[in-house]
Amino acid sequence: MKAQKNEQMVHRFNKGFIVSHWVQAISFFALYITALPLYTDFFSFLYPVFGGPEGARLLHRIFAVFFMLPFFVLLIFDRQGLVNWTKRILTWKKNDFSFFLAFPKEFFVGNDKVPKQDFFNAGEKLNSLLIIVTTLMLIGSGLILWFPANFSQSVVQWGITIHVVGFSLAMLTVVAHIFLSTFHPNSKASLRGIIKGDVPVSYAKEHHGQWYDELVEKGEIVEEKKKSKGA
Amino acid sequence: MTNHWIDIQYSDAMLVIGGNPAENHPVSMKYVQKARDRGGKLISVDPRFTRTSSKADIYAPMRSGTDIPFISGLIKYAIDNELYHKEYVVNYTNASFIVHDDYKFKDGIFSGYNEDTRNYDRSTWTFKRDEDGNILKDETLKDPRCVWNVMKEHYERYDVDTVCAVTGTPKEDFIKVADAFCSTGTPEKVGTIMYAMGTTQHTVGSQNVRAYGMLQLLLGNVGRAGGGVNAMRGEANVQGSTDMALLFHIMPGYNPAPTQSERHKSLAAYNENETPASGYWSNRPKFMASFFKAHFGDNATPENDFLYDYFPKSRRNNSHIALFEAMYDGDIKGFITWGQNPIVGGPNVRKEKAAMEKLDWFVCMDLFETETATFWTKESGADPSKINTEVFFLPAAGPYEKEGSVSNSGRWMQYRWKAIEPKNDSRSDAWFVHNLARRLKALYASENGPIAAPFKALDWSFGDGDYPDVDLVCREINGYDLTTGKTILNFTQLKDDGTTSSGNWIYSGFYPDAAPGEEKNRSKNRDNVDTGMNNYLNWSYAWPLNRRILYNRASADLEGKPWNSNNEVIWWDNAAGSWVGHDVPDFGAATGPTDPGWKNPFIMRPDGKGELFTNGMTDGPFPEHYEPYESPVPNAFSSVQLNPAARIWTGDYNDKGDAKDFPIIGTTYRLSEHWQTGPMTRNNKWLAELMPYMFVELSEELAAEKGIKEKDKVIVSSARGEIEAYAMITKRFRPYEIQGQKVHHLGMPWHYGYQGIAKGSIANYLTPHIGDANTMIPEYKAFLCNVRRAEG
Amino acid sequence: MFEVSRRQFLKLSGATAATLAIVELGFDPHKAKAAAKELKTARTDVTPTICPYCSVGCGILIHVKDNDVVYSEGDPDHPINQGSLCSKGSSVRDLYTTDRRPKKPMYRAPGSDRWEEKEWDWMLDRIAEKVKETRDSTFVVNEDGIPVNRTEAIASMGGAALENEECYMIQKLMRGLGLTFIEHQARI
Amino acid sequence: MTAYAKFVDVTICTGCRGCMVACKNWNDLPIDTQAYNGTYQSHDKCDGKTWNVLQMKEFETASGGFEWLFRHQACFHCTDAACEKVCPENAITTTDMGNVVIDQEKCVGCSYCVYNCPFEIVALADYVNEDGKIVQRAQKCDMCDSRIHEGLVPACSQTCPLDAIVFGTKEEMRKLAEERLAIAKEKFPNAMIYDPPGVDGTNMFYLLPEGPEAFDLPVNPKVPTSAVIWKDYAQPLGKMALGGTVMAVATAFITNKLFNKGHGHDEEGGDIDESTKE
Repeated sequence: MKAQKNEQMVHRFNKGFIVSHWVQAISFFALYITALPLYTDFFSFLYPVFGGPEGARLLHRIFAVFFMLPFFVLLIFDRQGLVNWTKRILTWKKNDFSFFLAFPKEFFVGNDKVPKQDFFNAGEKLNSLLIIVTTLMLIGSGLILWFPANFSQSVVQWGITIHVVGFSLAMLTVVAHIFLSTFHPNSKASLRGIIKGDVPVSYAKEHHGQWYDELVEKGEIVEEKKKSKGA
Repeated sequence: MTNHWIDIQYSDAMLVIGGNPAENHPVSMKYVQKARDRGGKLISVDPRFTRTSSKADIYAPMRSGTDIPFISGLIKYAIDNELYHKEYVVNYTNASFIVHDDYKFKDGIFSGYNEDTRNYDRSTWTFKRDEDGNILKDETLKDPRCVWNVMKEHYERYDVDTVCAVTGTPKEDFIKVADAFCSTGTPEKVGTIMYAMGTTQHTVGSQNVRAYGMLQLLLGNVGRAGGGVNAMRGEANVQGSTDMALLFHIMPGYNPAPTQSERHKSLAAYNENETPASGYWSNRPKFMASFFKAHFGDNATPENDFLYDYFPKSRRNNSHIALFEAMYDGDIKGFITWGQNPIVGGPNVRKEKAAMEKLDWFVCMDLFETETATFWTKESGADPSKINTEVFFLPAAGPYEKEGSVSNSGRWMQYRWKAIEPKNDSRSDAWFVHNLARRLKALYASENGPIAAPFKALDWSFGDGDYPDVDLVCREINGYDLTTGKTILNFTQLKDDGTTSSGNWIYSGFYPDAAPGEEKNRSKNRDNVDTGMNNYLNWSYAWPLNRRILYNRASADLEGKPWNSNNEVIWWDNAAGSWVGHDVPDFGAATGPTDPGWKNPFIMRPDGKGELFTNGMTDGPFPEHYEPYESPVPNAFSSVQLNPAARIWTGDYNDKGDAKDFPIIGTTYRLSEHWQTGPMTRNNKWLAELMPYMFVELSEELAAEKGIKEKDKVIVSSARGEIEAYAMITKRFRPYEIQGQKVHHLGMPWHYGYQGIAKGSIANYLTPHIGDANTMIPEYKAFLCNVRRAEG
Repeated sequence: MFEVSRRQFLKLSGATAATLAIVELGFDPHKAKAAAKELKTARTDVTPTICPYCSVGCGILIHVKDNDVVYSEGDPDHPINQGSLCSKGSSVRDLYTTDRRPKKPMYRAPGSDRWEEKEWDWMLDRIAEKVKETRDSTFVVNEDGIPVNRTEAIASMGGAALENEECYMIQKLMRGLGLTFIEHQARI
Repeated sequence: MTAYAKFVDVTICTGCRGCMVACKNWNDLPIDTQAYNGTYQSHDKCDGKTWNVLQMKEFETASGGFEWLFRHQACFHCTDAACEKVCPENAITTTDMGNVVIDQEKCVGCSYCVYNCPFEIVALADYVNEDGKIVQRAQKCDMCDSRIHEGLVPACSQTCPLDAIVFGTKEEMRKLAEERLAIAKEKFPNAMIYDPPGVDGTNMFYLLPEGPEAFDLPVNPKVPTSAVIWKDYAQPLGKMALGGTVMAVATAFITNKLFNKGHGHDEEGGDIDESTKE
């Protein structure tokens, strides 16, 4: 996404956060693809692509390592982003809850009456929470399945189930997340934020009103003159 | 075996003592279980709790080496409680015979003992006779000198308490065994005794067997379906190889091997001294003449005494232990083994190995490189450079890479066909012996003189092919009617005039009446239709004369009717005037109620009776308890500790251990998964996988005393040596209480050696060179030892 | 010479079972594939033998295909074992298939620490020579006026694993040579 | 379909282990010698190399008696087979005779069956695949599938000297088991038939001389709850939910195109960077 010429930009994400996001995103899909033939034998034709089941399992484990990296990347390179993110997604206010009432309409046809949102809107908060939970499920159960000898049989059995449940939930979240962040007309501008690290102030004002207000209050940006189309 | 494997199913009580069929004859348990399904009881008497014990209805522990007290206790129990089969005892045994006036027994010694030679003069172990030579009898069994009462007196000392104090058997277990087994002393019921090397490998081994025989006679269990005294033999053809006389003391068919003695100095002397006046052995001269006709062929004639003189005469004990003692002494220069591995299987291996190191040459024929084949290698602990023996290893063909017959424990002679050519460059033992004979014949062909003569006279007519013609060997064993050239019908046709031949008279009949080229080998019979009482008379051939149950006349009562209709074997058919039934009668088929021999079922005995009292043993007319050579306790029954007729070997390596240094009783045994000295099992990947390691089994109590923990390596030592093995701590071993004293025991398999896939210490480094007084079978089953944790 | 059969289901006859199986297979393509896996013993030469281990005398069938033993099993026709076998009996196939059997006759010279492979002819000649040499130098024709015709310098041991015919031949040759030290496993 | 079963009478087994050798012999299984464990038992449990293992248990009875018990352990061929349920490749199937077989050519070695077998029987082991490569594939007793489909009994059953392992229709075997139970009760008062209902019965079932605990057998084995949740709920629901989400997203995409002309930041946000599309 390119910013409009002369548009005022506001910093949203650090490099560490961005890298983490994409490492996780890419490895998630790599893991997905390498596990797909095992998840359902409709995709068994994929095995030869990975060099047989053994190849698929090896790749799955390699990608699993990348999948586990983001947390450490954040911890080392963007502790502030990590704290900011965690704090904000755990903070739920009235507007966050009313977001969901407005969301269905917003989702399908757009809705003007979405309440003012935080740095992360409630959908993103939910998305983040779901991703964290499912990631933990996948990593935890994945490690059990990787080293089953160290666990009792029933732990391994539940490991498989949790892996499957975690994956299913993660997949739903990811599909919605991708759609909303890339295809949905009302939010895809946010994509720039997770690529370049900044977003237009107008976007912030329109979609993350509370954050915008915070920024203005702190004097980090000059208040936008131009009236937004949406809000 | 008097009976056969399938017949066990008719038993009401199966006393397994000195044997472990579940482990060593597993398929026999099929018939034990069939008997149990019919209500029969399995009784396991064994020093340790075995896989057989696990299936037993009654298990009674018994200290190794105390079979005689145990069985004698049963004999006394049966007599005291009148559980014996009276009609059978009175009529079919020698219970009523009056014993010689000079027969005596006092404090462990029978009359006629010579302390210096450790031998008995058996002339008083006989019966009182009238002027005509007839044995005096009292069929009321009242005469105090009749066998019955002499026997009763002999066993008076074997009361339950004394017996249990000696055997270590809990009294209640002993009573359970006694009640269960002695319940077969009725016409309605029948019991069998199944034994093996746990019985025979003692200094009183033969008397152990005899005790079983006596008990079975008392209970009327011999000759009947589901009865008998049944030796479970350890090798596929140890029955046949014994029948074929691969033993120094016999000729094929159990004629005594001639010795350097006045008794045997000529054929006439031999026949005179070895032929009883009555009983089947009265035919001995016919068997001898026919044997020599087979051995020397046309060279043997009545005029030259069938070349009896050319037949080797032994001057000494040539048995296994004696053989190795002679080898150690340098008497033996050349040695040939045919699938035997004494460096694992012989007693006192350290000595036997030292003996082999003195050989000039050694030929070893085997399927695998055995410990014996490699006795000279570093792995064996030897220094090859110091051993000057020339060693020839001949790779032998496997059992289904050749053809021929084997005789199982039930005397069934069964044919093995050849399935495939011998592996690699191996050859059958028959091929080797045939070609060695031909080489030697060629070497001697041009020689004359007294040394060459006996060998040149040997007939060797097994075909001109590279491989011997097995069919010709079969015909020779069966024998020929030399007047017709056909094989002889059976041994009843043999003559002493040189017109018949038979290589082994007891087998005569398996290849009957066949003209040259006509095949009638009955060991190839494969008709598996039950001909009645599961005797399968048309399956294979059982010697003698295809009889499946020996002494089967005794299965019928005094009127010739079966004792019990569930248990019929043969019976007298008055109309036909002959014995008929489910088996070939082991009796004169036409011997009827009016014949004098009508009540004499034991046709091989001169008087036709089962011998409760005998002079056939070297060490006493009755079994008497003596402690094993090495024992931690004194003999409770007399002041004589060791069998007084047992031969004691002294000299190098023959140290005797005492209870101070070696307080624990050691014993050796076999496992289901291995076989004998192991070449054919420890080299077998599947069996090696099942039992990969040598171990020593011991009780939790002994382990605790010695600080031995599960899976520790331990060292077991005896006066002869020591070995290392894994400890196996188990509840299946428990200490004994013997005469108020706690006695520990341990046990180990003797299968292992340093060759093969599954390797381990050789147990026989521990065992002594001492044997049974009659058979010289070594006392493997009870010796003294100690055990400690191996360091590190 | 001999006929052998296979052990069928306990009560159901084999033919019925096979038919049943084939009929039902028709409905299940996966099963059809599995059944297409040919029975290992479908095209073997079968020879009956008797177990070489203990003395129960169980019948065994040896299955040979392409000059190799592909299976061994209890002989169902045999009245004693009726198709069954213990662990040892079940293992006889490996007596052939093992790679542990020596390849050639082997000779160890006095003082040597190794085997040398030799041909049978060489071995036979050498052994015959040793036997004759030892026999001739130790043979006793008469002792104490009794013809004894023996040598005590050669001993023969073993034979319980061999066939009756072999045992007979061995005792014949050994006694023919004058041996008295003739022993085997029955003694120990 | 007629269910066939292998009935194992543990009360009469003598522990000769003919079954173990016959199995390796028939199936050409590899050797797997284990370290010394202080007992006669050769292997701790069944695995992909050793399809049946004779368990040997020394056991002191409540009445102070002592027993040495032998249990032929092999695949139970559960009627409700957890391994079959969890196999993602449909490599595990129950045949028309009731035995559960694994097609190693379809198997991918994922181990799901290994972890979900209520009896810990299935295991991975070397397998030479179509390319001649050695790979790890799930293996276990297949009840000698090729034999029973030719009317022969399984190799272990044929070789059992005691007829402690008998093969026939499940119905016949149940009847035989009841008969044997009546006899066994005399020596073993706690004897019982072990044909666990939690897996809908098994086509290899036991007459046990003592309760299942004495043999370390699960008292009430079931298809693992986790497997039920996974296979019967999580996976179908997951697929449905995924389908629903995709449908919703697709719908939203269309509806937004049609009706959401006035919203969004297309203008401001510019084009989507193609490279970030996943």
